[in-house]
Amino acid sequence: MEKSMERFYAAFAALGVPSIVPQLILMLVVASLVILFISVSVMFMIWWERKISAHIQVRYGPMRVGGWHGWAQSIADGIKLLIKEDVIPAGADKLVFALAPMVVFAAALAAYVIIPFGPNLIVRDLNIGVLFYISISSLTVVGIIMAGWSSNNKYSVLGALRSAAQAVSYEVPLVVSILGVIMTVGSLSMIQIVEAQQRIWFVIPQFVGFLIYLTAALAECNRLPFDIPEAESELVAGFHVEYSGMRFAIFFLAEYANMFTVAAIATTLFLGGWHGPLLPPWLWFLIKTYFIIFVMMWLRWTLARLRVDQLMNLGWKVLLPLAFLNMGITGLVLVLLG
Amino acid sequence: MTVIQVVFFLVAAFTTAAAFLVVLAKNIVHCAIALVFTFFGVAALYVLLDAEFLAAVQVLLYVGGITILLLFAIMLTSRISARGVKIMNEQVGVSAVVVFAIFALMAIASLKGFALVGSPPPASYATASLGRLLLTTYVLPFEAVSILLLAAMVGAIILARREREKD
Amino acid sequence: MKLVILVPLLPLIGVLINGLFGAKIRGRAHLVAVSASGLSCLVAFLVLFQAAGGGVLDWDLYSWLKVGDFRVPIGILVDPLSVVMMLVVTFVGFLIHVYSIGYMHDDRSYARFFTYLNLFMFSMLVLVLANNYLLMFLGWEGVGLCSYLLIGFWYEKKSAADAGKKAFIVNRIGDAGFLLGLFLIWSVFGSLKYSEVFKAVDPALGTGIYTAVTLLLFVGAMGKSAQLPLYVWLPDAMEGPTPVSALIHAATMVTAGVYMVARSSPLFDLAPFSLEVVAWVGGLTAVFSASIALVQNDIKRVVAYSTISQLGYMFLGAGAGAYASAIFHLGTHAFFKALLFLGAGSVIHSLHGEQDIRKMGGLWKAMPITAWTFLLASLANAGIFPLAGFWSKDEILFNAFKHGMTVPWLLGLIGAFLTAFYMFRLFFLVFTGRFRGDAHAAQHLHESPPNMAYPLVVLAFFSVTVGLVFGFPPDHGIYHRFVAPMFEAVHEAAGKAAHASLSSEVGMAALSLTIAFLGVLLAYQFYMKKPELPGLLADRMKGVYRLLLNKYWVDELYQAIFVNFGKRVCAFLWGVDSGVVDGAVNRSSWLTVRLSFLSAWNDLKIVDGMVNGIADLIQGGSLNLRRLQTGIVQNYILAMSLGILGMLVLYLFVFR
Amino acid sequence: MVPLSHYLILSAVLFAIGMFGALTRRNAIGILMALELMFNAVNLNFVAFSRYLPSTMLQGQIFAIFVITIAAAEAAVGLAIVLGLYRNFKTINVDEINLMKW
Repeated sequence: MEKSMERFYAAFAALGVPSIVPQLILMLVVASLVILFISVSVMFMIWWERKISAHIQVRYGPMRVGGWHGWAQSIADGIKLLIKEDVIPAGADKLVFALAPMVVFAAALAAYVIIPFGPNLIVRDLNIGVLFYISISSLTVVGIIMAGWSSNNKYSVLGALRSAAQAVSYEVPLVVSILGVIMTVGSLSMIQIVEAQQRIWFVIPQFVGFLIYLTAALAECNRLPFDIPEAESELVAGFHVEYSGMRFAIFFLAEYANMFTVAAIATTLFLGGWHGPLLPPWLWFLIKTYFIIFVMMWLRWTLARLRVDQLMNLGWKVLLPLAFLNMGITGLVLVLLG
Repeated sequence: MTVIQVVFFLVAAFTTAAAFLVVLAKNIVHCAIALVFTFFGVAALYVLLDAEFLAAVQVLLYVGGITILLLFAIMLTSRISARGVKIMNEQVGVSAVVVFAIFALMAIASLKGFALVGSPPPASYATASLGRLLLTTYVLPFEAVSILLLAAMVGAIILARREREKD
Repeated sequence: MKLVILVPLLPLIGVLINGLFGAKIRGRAHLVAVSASGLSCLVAFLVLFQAAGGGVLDWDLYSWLKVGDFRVPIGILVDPLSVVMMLVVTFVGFLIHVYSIGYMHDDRSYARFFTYLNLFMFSMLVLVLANNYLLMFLGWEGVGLCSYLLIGFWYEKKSAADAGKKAFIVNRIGDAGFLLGLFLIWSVFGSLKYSEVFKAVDPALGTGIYTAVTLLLFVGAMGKSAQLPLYVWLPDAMEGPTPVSALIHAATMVTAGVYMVARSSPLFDLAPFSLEVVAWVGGLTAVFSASIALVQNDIKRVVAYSTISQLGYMFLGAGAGAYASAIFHLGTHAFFKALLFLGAGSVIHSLHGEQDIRKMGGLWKAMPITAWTFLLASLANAGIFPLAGFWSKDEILFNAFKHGMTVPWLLGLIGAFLTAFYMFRLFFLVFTGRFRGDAHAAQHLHESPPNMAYPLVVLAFFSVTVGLVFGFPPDHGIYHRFVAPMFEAVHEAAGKAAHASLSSEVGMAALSLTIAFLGVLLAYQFYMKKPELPGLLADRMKGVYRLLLNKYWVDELYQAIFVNFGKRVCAFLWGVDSGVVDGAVNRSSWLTVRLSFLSAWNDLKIVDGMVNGIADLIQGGSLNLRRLQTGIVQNYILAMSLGILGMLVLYLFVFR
Repeated sequence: MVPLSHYLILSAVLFAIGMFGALTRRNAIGILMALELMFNAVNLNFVAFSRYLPSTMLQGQIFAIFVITIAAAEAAVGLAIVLGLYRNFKTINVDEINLMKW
């Protein structure tokens, strides 16, 4: 890996091109790889979700497109969305309306920088790893508010505000639940966190933290039972009610990309990342991540939606104190064990 | 011009432009969105200054916290129809002069005072030592700030909640 | 030896159980609390047997605070001094727990009472067993809190709640001193651990610093141990339940100050002035409060003033450098004063809350156990040979004399006389003669139930024997051989200065014994032989009597000192006003009338003209100036910015 | 490398823009945003100094953390006040809220 990089740079240096050019090329390549991965994986996840929901409800779900169990359904849907007319409502704030999906998608995309698919399969092992994810994920909320407000629609504003309140409330327990792991490892770097789990996955000592993280992560993704921001029966579709066509597709993409990120972070922090016997590391990582995604889908089709007040109560009065307790106990144990 | 310099000027131009938008945009929501970009620009500058931790904190707190709060307050206090209203008060002219004078003086001071400061010492990743400093040398301000936060929290709740009906 | 950790831990467990589930277990709360304190006492005895060999344990359990190079551990120190204190606290505490079962049995906050009591035990043990000043301070504040909670235990009674607050606030003054002392210790010695501080003690630093540290510490001790002038809270603290008065405000908490002084003896030894102050304050307090106790009519208050007086003795001892004797007196006093309080509680219990001794009398027949034990305790308190009080008090007086503190010694002797007198005044008024209460109360007189009576008997046994067994011969008894090596340095220095012969020691003992007997005899004369005598005397010396009855008006003094002073100043000014000024005014008025016609013209034309002119000017000016205050915040910010601009210009171009 | 004075001047620009906003915006929330700009400018200054002047290593970052914290507290209280203003005056234009005069 290192060698080939050096050769790559050397080739450009020989041509007398400033070093920024190969760097830019590399960035572009990596970014397109990530986007490619996101698109493929999201299509797969959407298909999967439809099949899972169908089977939970004792139906079959899409069966026709592509032959075997409708595997090409998502691709067909995607193409349909792409060729649809791009509608911007007359009363909308056009600039912000156009910017919102980009912001949301940018946030989703940026988080992939620190996902460690394997020992060397990481875009950049940042020093501030987890913190980077936490801070960048807060950008999603801004995008959602932008979308909701610029649509000039009551439902979308309400959805956006609910989403913001929810995200802000659940970000706190999310961060505090992660602290247990960070304190144990003593580093924020994703690679080091995974390496610290060689012997034991943190899901065992940090089980409470894991549960809190999973709950808060569901809320961060606006998924059931925390999908109040886009509750169909109350708000039609929440903040993206006015979006259609490609812009809607981007929101959709970002949502599922976020789901993947959240699951990947959970895998990294609690399920030992790429560690596992026999199979190659990246496969283990994907297996664990998709397992968590499966759990999230399973929950979606099993649980009922919470009311707004229940949501806030759960976040502030249950998860947060629990997370603090978890942090305190972890600290105590760490101090006592030296 | 090295790469770093190019990046610096790009980020600086971006940040400044966004900052101008914050102050001058007609629509207050646009201001808030421009503010987000300014915060990002400053975070990028922190990264250039090898303060990654601070950059993350900047994004987390300003973008994830303060901007959301601002947007909330905007949604609660302004009507979407309130467009085309004058956004500046009467003292624009005087203010512009005074502010420009202050800026000029600050620029002169920085150029005069710190033009000779050369390239910085090699950077070292410092999050751990930041934490250690906060809990040793700066533990008193640290505790004081935590009390301040508590007081601010209580104060904000009391200020923002409606007067209870007298029973 | 490490078993010692159980000693404070057991009461803490009791607190947790009773505190968390008190509402559930209600009437069975004593099972938890009494067994916790009993076991704790048992463990304390085990530790004693291990420590008797002279072993010292300095054990850091946990690093409590670690900020920069400021480090404080949670640690335990077991040495003779803390062992003695621990034993006194756990043993007396255990007996009082037992006693409380009967005394509090129909109170509705039964569990809460035992929770507080156990919490107190825990805090007191932390105070005693700590191996550094900060942890001691934690215990110190803990017992203060418990004292507050227990004085105000019946908080629905306003006087009780007020007394609690008074105790808390007066103690704050002392604690502020203590805390400043701790700061000073930290900044001078760089540590708060006893072992490190005392190792760093170096006479070369000059006596000034030691005097400052020790005086500040002593301010803390004055507050906690109710010495002049911070004693005012203790009499009021009698509003609490009687077992509390016995445990906290007689036997243990109030002696924390003495313990702290003894603990800091390496510091005090280097500050002769501070020792002098300690001795003087102790002696003065002893006489002062004993004199108040002469005439009080509330049975618990008499005992409370007696407590203050005895604490004064302890400080007198400590001030004379006889720390071991002071701690010895602390121990013996814990027994007989707890006994006195419990006896008083028994009497009050039997009389359904009556505390006025003028309405008692002749209780001997109705409650013999209480009476006998009370008699023994009174004898011990009065310092009659060979009971406990005699040995320890005598030692203190002897040491004071030996170290040349003549005046405090004389004060102590006077105090001894007064003590004997008021103790037996109390005893005769309560237990002999005929019953002076109403007939209804007379019918209900009864001896207290066994679980109240047994602690009395046990305490009485110890009040009689503890002095003779542990304190004989004076200064060389079992106790001294155990504890005194800790204070070796002092003893050697002092011993060289004034080595006293056995004969002088015996003579001194005889002197104080004679004085005590005189006091008893006088009380007998007054209250048995000629009961009309006290009234006559009170009439004859009305002033003194009222002075004492009203406790020297100290409470009122503290309250009104500024008011009275202000009033006097005002009266003086009024005199000046009416005499001098009015006279002058009247004389001059005639002249004035004549002159005023002249000046009227001047006034109207010239002065008014000027005044109006200025007024017009100001009005006009301010009408314009007020426009500056627009109410618009941004205008103000602009003004501020202009100021910043000005400052920038100044700093950049002018003050270069 | 980028010299220190570049950062300082950039920070001065941001500060001046923020100050201008605080002086001229009518909307109270706009003023708060301008204040945040000024805070950011100050922080940038701190961080730049802590990077370039070795003797102050990290002190600047520590201060920046404190400033960020205080800015958060300020925003919370400030916005609560804005909400209070809106409830009482039905406007948050500060030049219309001028009862505190004469």
